[in-house]
Amino acid sequence: MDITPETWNYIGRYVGASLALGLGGLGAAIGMGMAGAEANRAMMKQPSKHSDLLRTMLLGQAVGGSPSIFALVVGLLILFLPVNESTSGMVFASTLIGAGLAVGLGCFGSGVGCGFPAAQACSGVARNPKKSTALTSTMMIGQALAQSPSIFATIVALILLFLPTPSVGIASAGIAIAAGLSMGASALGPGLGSGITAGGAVKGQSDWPQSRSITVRTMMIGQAICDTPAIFGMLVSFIMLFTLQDLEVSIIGFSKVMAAAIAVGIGGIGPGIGCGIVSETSCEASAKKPEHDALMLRTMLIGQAVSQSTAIYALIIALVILFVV
Amino acid sequence: MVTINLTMLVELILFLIFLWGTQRFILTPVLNSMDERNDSIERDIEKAKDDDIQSEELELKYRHEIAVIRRNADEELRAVKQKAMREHSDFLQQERINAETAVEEVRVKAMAMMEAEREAVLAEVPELARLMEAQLTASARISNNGGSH
Amino acid sequence: MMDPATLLAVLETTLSQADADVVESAITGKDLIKAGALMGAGICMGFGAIGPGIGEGFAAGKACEAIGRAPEEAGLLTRTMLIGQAVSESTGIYSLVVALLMLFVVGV
Amino acid sequence: MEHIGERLIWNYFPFTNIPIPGGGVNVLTIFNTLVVMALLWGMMWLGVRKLTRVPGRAQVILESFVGLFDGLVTSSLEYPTRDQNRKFLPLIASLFMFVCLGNFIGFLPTHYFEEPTADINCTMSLGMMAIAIAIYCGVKAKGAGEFFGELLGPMWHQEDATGFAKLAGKASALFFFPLNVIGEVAKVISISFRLFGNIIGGAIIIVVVSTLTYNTFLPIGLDLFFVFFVGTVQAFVFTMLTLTYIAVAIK
Repeated sequence: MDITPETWNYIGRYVGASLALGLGGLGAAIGMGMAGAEANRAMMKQPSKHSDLLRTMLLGQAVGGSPSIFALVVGLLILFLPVNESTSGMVFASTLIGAGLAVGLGCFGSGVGCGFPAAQACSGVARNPKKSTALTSTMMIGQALAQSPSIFATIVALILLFLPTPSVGIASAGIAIAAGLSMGASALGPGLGSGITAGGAVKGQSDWPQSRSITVRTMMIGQAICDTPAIFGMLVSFIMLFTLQDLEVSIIGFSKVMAAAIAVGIGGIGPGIGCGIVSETSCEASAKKPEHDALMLRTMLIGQAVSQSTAIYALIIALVILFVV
Repeated sequence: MVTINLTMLVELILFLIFLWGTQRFILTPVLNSMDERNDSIERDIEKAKDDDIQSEELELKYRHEIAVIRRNADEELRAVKQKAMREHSDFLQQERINAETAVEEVRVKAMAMMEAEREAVLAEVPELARLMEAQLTASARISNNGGSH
Repeated sequence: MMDPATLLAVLETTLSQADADVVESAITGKDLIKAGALMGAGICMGFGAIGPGIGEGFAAGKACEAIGRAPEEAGLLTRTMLIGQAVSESTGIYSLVVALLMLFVVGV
Repeated sequence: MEHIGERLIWNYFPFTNIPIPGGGVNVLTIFNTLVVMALLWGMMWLGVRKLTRVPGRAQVILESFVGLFDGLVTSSLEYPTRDQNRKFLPLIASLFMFVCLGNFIGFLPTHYFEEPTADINCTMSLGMMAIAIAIYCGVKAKGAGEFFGELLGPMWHQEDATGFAKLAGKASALFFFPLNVIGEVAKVISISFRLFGNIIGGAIIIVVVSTLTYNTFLPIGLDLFFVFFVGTVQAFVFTMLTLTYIAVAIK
């Protein structure tokens, strides 16, 4: 088989764009579907509130759809980015694939995550239509914060597309894919977890609307901690992109970066979701009993910190693979 | 990036010095002052509670005295009022008796006058009857004469 | 399926197409072992971190719920939560240990 | 951006050729540690300068801070007397202050100020100190036998077991003991790398984003999120974890 640089370009464009748009769109679609299903269920129970419900659902889907828009923008860039002659070939193709992986996986998590608050807001509006404004604004804050992992992923994808990767032969192909994978996969869990947190906060607020400020504060702190695995993944991908000039130009260098990416990327999924589960229940509990909010916050922080320790082990393994071995 | 060297030991020593200094020069005086203030506030609260109890006792006493005074005053007032009422009612009684006597006199006088009038009218009645009878007889006689024609 | 010899040949072609003048030597079996150990460590830690992460999240979530119901038992519940998390973290620690073993014992 | 994550290392004593033992020192880390400590002492000195019955503004801030941590320590450790709880207050309060201001100091727009907490040496020394204090308190509260006996696993102390079951219980310590020891080491690693990873991650993101925009604008939003919000939260997490490890060890 004759593989020319031109072939590599096409492979990279098609694979990268399909990863970005396929995965990124999939997540947002699932999230929007959750919101729509909940809105339908609520409408069936209370048909008189259909206009409120429709507005809430559309707002939630519109705000929750922005990860898919990031994915669309990056996917179009991947498809139509002008070829840089100096990097054309396998390295160029793997930059495109890396960008696609980053933005696809990252936006998948945030897209699904944004569906949780939208769904809870729909059922909350059906129960208590008078408080729909406050509920909708909490939902939008939660969704905006749940999108921060996908924003990290978009930043890394844009860096991959517009900055030259270190030129170390086959290893730079590995570096590009690995940087994308570590960022994308590690943003998946935090995106989902932040979304679950926001869903819990919206549910708590719809049941106990008087403790809104405490619920929102707990939610924001919980989401900030949920983002920790994404920050680790971003750290590793930046290290790969900017500091690996002396990587071995062999299969060892390639597998080094890939192994580090798999460790920190896949390892970030579980802790992200776990942290989300912790802060979900703690948001609900602090909405229910706002007088014990300091205690709830403390317990939530300890629980989240301990459930993140596996993400930290993954970071350590990645750093050891990159710097020690 | 993740090189571990002598810095670790230096950091540990620096932090221990910081800890010692903070405890010795900052936290101990602050905690002492806070405790002192708390104790003095507690003492003040105790004192205030004592004062409160005392003032309550005094208030009770004053209230008792006021009650006694008020009761005396009430009694006096009632006595005065009763007396006044009694005088008042006596006076009213007297007046009523006087008025009734006067009314009786007037009534008796009026009755006597009425009796006299009736007597006078009754005395005039036979005279009138005789007059009317005479007139009637006369008129009957005239009609009989006229009727024979 | 490709046999290892073909795999090696394909990898070498890929390498030479990537940057012809940097590649000096062919891939040896030792290189492959080291690469496999590295990948193994990465996969081991990466996938091994999913389960404990979610599991500890469940434990802490239930503890938060319980503290929300009975705030006066917070100290006891926090300790129970930490012990439960420590136990469910052991699989994560196994992954860590196995990954470190692969990196420093197998792949040297 | 090749300098990402690198620290300035002095391998020799200044103006001499004498090498520093132990692989040199990260001079900026130590410099910034000193700066943070000096700043903290300065700020606290404003509070304790003239202690009055009716406090001024600085004294109010300091006292509310101390009172907050006093309540935190008391409700976590649950010692019966006030003085026993107060013994841990300086550690917890100064740990929080140091880590928090250490996370903030990278905000200053000169590259001589980098966060001391973005150096693994700093966080590792604090984490090791925290776990060492927790183990010391545990040994002091329970006695060395009971404390280290817990490391041998739940099946070591079986009073009613006989014969093979007892032997198996004792043999299980071969499995549990290394695991528990690794668990204790993992505590140090997780508590220190959590702080390190979050802070250096935020710092690198800010550097990369401001380089990508050619330093034309200061990423205020990113600074607010990564430096102040994440910095405060992570400092609190570090402190609370230290406190919780001590509380678990003494009970």
